[in-house]
Amino acid sequence: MLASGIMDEDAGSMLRVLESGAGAVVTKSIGQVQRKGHPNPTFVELDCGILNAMGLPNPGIDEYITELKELKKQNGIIIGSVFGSNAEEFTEVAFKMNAYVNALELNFSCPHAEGYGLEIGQNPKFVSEITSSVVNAVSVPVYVKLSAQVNDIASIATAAEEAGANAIVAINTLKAMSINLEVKKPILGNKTGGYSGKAIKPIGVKAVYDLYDHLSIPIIGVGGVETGLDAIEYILAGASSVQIGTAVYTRGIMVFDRICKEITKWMESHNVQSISDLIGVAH
Amino acid sequence: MLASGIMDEDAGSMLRVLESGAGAVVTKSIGQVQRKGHPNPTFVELDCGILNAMGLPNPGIDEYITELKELKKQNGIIIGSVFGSNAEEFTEVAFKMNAYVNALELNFSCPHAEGYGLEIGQNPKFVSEITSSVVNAVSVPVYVKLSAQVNDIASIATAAEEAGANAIVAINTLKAMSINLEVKKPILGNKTGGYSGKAIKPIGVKAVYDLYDHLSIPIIGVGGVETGLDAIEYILAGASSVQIGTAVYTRGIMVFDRICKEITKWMESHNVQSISDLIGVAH
Amino acid sequence: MMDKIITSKIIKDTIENECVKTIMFNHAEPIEPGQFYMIWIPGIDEIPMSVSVIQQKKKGITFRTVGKATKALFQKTKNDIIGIRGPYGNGFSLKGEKILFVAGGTGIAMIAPAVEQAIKKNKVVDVILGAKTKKDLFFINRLKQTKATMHLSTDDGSIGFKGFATEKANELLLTNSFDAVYTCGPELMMKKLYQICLKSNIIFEASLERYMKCGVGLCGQCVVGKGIRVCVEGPVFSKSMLKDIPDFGVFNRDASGKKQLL
Amino acid sequence: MMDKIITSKIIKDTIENECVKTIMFNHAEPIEPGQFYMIWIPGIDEIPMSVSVIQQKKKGITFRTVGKATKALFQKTKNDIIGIRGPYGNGFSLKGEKILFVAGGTGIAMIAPAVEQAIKKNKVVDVILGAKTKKDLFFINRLKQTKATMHLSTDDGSIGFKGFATEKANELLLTNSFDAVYTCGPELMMKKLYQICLKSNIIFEASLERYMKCGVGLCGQCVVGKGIRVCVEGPVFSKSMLKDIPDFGVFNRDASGKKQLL
Ligand SMILES: Cc1cc2nc3c(=O)[nH]c(=O)nc-3n(C[C@H](O)[C@H](O)[C@H](O)COP(=O)(O)OP(=O)(O)OC[C@H]3O[C@@H](n4cnc5c(N)ncnc54)[C@H](O)[C@@H]3O)c2cc1C
Ligand SMILES: Cc1cc2nc3c(=O)[nH]c(=O)nc-3n(C[C@H](O)[C@H](O)[C@H](O)COP(=O)(O)OP(=O)(O)OC[C@H]3O[C@@H](n4cnc5c(N)ncnc54)[C@H](O)[C@@H]3O)c2cc1C
Ligand SMILES: Cc1cc2nc3c(=O)[nH]c(=O)nc-3n(C[C@H](O)[C@H](O)[C@H](O)COP(=O)(O)O)c2cc1C
Ligand SMILES: Cc1cc2nc3c(=O)[nH]c(=O)nc-3n(C[C@H](O)[C@H](O)[C@H](O)COP(=O)(O)O)c2cc1C
Ligand code: FES
Ligand code: FES
Repeated sequence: MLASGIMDEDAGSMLRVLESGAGAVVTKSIGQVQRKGHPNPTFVELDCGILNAMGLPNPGIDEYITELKELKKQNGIIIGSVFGSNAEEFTEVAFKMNAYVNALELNFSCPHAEGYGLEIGQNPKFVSEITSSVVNAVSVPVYVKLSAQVNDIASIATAAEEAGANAIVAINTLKAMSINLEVKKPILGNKTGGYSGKAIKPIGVKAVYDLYDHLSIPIIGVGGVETGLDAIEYILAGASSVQIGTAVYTRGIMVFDRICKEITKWMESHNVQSISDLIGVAH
Repeated sequence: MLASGIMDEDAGSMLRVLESGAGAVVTKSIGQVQRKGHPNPTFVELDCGILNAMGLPNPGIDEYITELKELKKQNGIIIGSVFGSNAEEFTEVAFKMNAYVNALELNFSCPHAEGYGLEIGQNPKFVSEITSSVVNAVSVPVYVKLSAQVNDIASIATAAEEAGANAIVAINTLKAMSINLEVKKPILGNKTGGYSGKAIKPIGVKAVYDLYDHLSIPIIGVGGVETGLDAIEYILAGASSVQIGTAVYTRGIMVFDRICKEITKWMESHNVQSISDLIGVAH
Repeated sequence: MMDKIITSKIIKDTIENECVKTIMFNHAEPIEPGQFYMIWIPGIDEIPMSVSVIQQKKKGITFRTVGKATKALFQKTKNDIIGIRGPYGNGFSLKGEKILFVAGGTGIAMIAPAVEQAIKKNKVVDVILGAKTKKDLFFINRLKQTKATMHLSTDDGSIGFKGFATEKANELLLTNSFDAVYTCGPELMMKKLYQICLKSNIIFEASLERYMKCGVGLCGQCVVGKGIRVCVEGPVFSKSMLKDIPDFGVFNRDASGKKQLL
Repeated sequence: MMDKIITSKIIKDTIENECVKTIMFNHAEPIEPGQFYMIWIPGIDEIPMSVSVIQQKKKGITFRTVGKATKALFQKTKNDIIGIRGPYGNGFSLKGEKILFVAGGTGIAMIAPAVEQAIKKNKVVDVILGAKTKKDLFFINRLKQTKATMHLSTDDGSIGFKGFATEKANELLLTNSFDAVYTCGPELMMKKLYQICLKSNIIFEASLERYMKCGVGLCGQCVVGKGIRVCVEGPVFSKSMLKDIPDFGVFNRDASGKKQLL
């Protein structure tokens, strides 16, 4: 499954990703109105991952609908990612998306946009309020995407589950920074950004493992999945499926197909009939 | 400066580290009574760092005093790390250490010991209460060591500062897990552990950068410092000094001397007279 | 992964005309004409810039001041620090023996090293440098030093052919038998050329510009057509690729992802 | 960093005596006699184990059941999975031409491949295998196949020399001129041998055991003397190193770091 924010600004990109073997795509996080996002640099390569501070750029839901309409003509599972600063904003965007998507993902975890994402997603009360407002307004399943940089991810997820969320997506990028020594300044235009890729996998696996102990709804694992083996690790921890972001960069756009093949190969050599036989087995 | 938990179980080790070029050593975190720690495996090598779940093993403060007494005979800056589950425990251990150390470090951030460390360190109220209790009981400076896996590290640090802390140490390891695919179980004896090394540097730098904006007391940077350049990045972010843990593994015990030389070389080639000219320059 | 920003001192800066400057820096990594760097102007922005000068250990970029980033870059002089990552994207194939290059405006910057490389490969080369007016042109002397046949073209006729570069190109295409046309310039100009070249079997490649953020094919900012990333699969596209890019000459997207008509 | 746990199926398990077992697994990494692995018994523990069988692609460990981990390991048979990381630490130097090995108890496990290697290097080798009683001994047949001169020693005299291995060693040292003594066994036995060897210029190396956690020199659990890490600078220590280890034969530390007298 393609993670939010990667190659999902327009219908064409998402189609290409679906054709590259992704089972589903999550759209870029979309808000009520157009947002330019943060100034460049918005992308920094690090030793064990990448740093981004896109800043939730998006053309606004009304404009984005035209992309979704075009997508809708094709077959493919589309999950619409939504951000906002309060229940009203979330609900409006979610409601507008509802007709064009197979599920919605509420972004409670972007670490580098003031007033959005993580700033809301640290508070179980907000998460609960917004989730139930959206759940009441839409007909498709609602996923809630959480960060691992909170006091207690399990209690926030529980709040979301109780508010009617149909799945939890974990994790988003982690708050991080890279300073250039020659210039003696942070590189990112926004100074601080979100850390993803290989480096964050152990943190994501731990988050999923914890969530599995506390939830009865499915968990979608994200964070540093680069190979089929990484995906299986998440599944053993308790994920029902995984999303892939940074690996589109490290392994190319064919990563979806490659990971699927790697999973199949592993399952064959380990006599596993069905992925579902692996979910949560590490507990 | 040697980070807590690395080569600091006994006087001999700490002496060796001091002779290897460390400006100061932090002891292993010490509690009221003896603790065996978690079962092995307590150490797992990962792609971009390591995972540990030592579980705060220590012989108890009364026994550990004999090590500190032996250390005291030599010259060297010793910082005594303390853990506990409440103000009373912290204060008792801190008080007993006071005579033998140059400063105390309160561990509010160990992510893998139930009832200790991070479980307390997420709550500004506890941090404040414990810090002022210790500050009132001892004569040496008191440092507070925080985690980056909290809602808002700056507000916790501010609570510590207001309670009389003389410096903030950031960050500790991050909650993480590694699952073995053949065995289909978490590798660590304690299942979950703390993630350190190269991978966590961008997260530590970001934490220090944030703290520098909010505090007037010095910040000591920890997390993924492997080279002199890493140390300088932390210093530009706002650290007055850095601690080194995992790099003792990746670069050997001479890492302290090597990093000092790397810093000096960089300063020479960049015409920097004094490290203090670099502190916080990235802001 | 070789995409870390390398900070480098500017080793030389040359003013080409009122608004165009060339900046040279040390960069040993090989690069093809048509490929580009992401250039970090610390504290300001990071923008894509084609390579305009290719030497063994040194590389150069040439740019026109259009907004905040390029203005700030224009102020930079020797010993100032910029950040460089790349090279990114693909270059011109330089197939064919008799080649026509058509450069419009700032497109001259990236056509210049392509011309030099074609000459080095013993191709027969014609170059059209087009601009609004004489003082917008640059690299004329540099290209005169090559064996390429030069054609200048200005909208106002202040030097060379009076009219659009596409008209000049059409004229040359009618009177010569070129194997290939390589172009960089305003997209509508390139679209016109493309339409001319569609009629024959001639090789045609155009270098597209789109707003770029990551430069490495991850963020999806620069995509055209069905998920074609200008930063990875481009910026140079052949005739057959352009057929699958309905956006070509029609619209691009701003930083928010919103379509803007050209 | 080559310290990741490699999980491997047990390819062969051999019961050496009532409490001693050898387990073989695929592991291509070269290892010297004296070096050790950290062996993960999933769900139970991870413990240090010296290499006892060294082949090109396969390696083996031989252990006595003493507690939870070794008991669980004893239960494991062919096709069960264990985790392996290492090799760690150093090996015996095997300097000298006429060598005496003294193995006490489980120390036989790691002395065996050292004997084989010394023989391969054409050394003249004497080996003392010591134990409380006959049925505690193992690897006798394996070592008989080498050209080493074997001396068995049991406290109760149930086979070979009756008495401590140190007494047998002293006897041999008085009547022969060895260049070197290499030993592994109970620390007090090794301490005694060390004291005997201190009196002459003979090469002496002993393999120490300390509680281990990381195995890579990070956690400080296994240190002796002034920060000497048995897992990195050891487990084999020479006479001159042992001089700087006041702990030798006196105390070790439990998992909490607390000193325990031997
Ligand atoms: C592959 C590629 C190669 C290029 N090579 C050259 C070159 O060799 N010489 C040259 O002068 N120019 C080149 N450009 C264009 C150059 O990147 C823009 O002129 C520059 O980014 C303008 O920035 P600004 O802040 O000065 O202007 P702004 O006022 O910010 O914008 C002016 C125009 O530049 C575009 N622009 C701004 N930021 C970006 C960005 N990050 N990515 C793409 N477009 C952007 C805007 O969309 C707008 O149309 C190239 C562009 C691309 C995509
Ligand atoms: C470098 C080295 C090489 C060794 N090689 C061998 C060998 O080849 N064959 C063999 O039979 N034994 C060997 N041992 C000893 C072996 O590691 C212990 O017997 C084993 O760990 C006991 O574990 P247990 O759970 O069965 O016993 P427990 O009941 O847990 O403990 C029994 C004894 O084993 C020690 N022990 C337990 N865990 C560890 C640990 N993690 N590290 C070190 N000691 C521990 C305890 O201190 C105690 O003294 C070696 C030890 C070291 C340090
Ligand atoms: C360039 C980029 C943009 C992203 N944009 C979004 C976004 O808009 N919404 C969101 O929920 N997550 C966003 N993310 C986070 C990813 O969806 C994902 O949670 C994170 O990158 C971890 O997965 P990975 O390690 O596979 O990349 C973005 C990540 C990257 C790298
Ligand atoms: C093996 C090990 C043991 C540790 N024990 C402690 C401890 O007892 N108390 C503490 O405050 N931090 C402890 N830490 C955390 C380190 O002090 C440090 O904060 C962390 O490892 C990040 O720094 P690094 O990346 O340089 O290792 C331990 C870390 C490791 C790797
Ligand atoms: S600029 Fe990000 S995909 Fe091209
Ligand atoms: S076992 Fe950790 S230092 Fe030796």
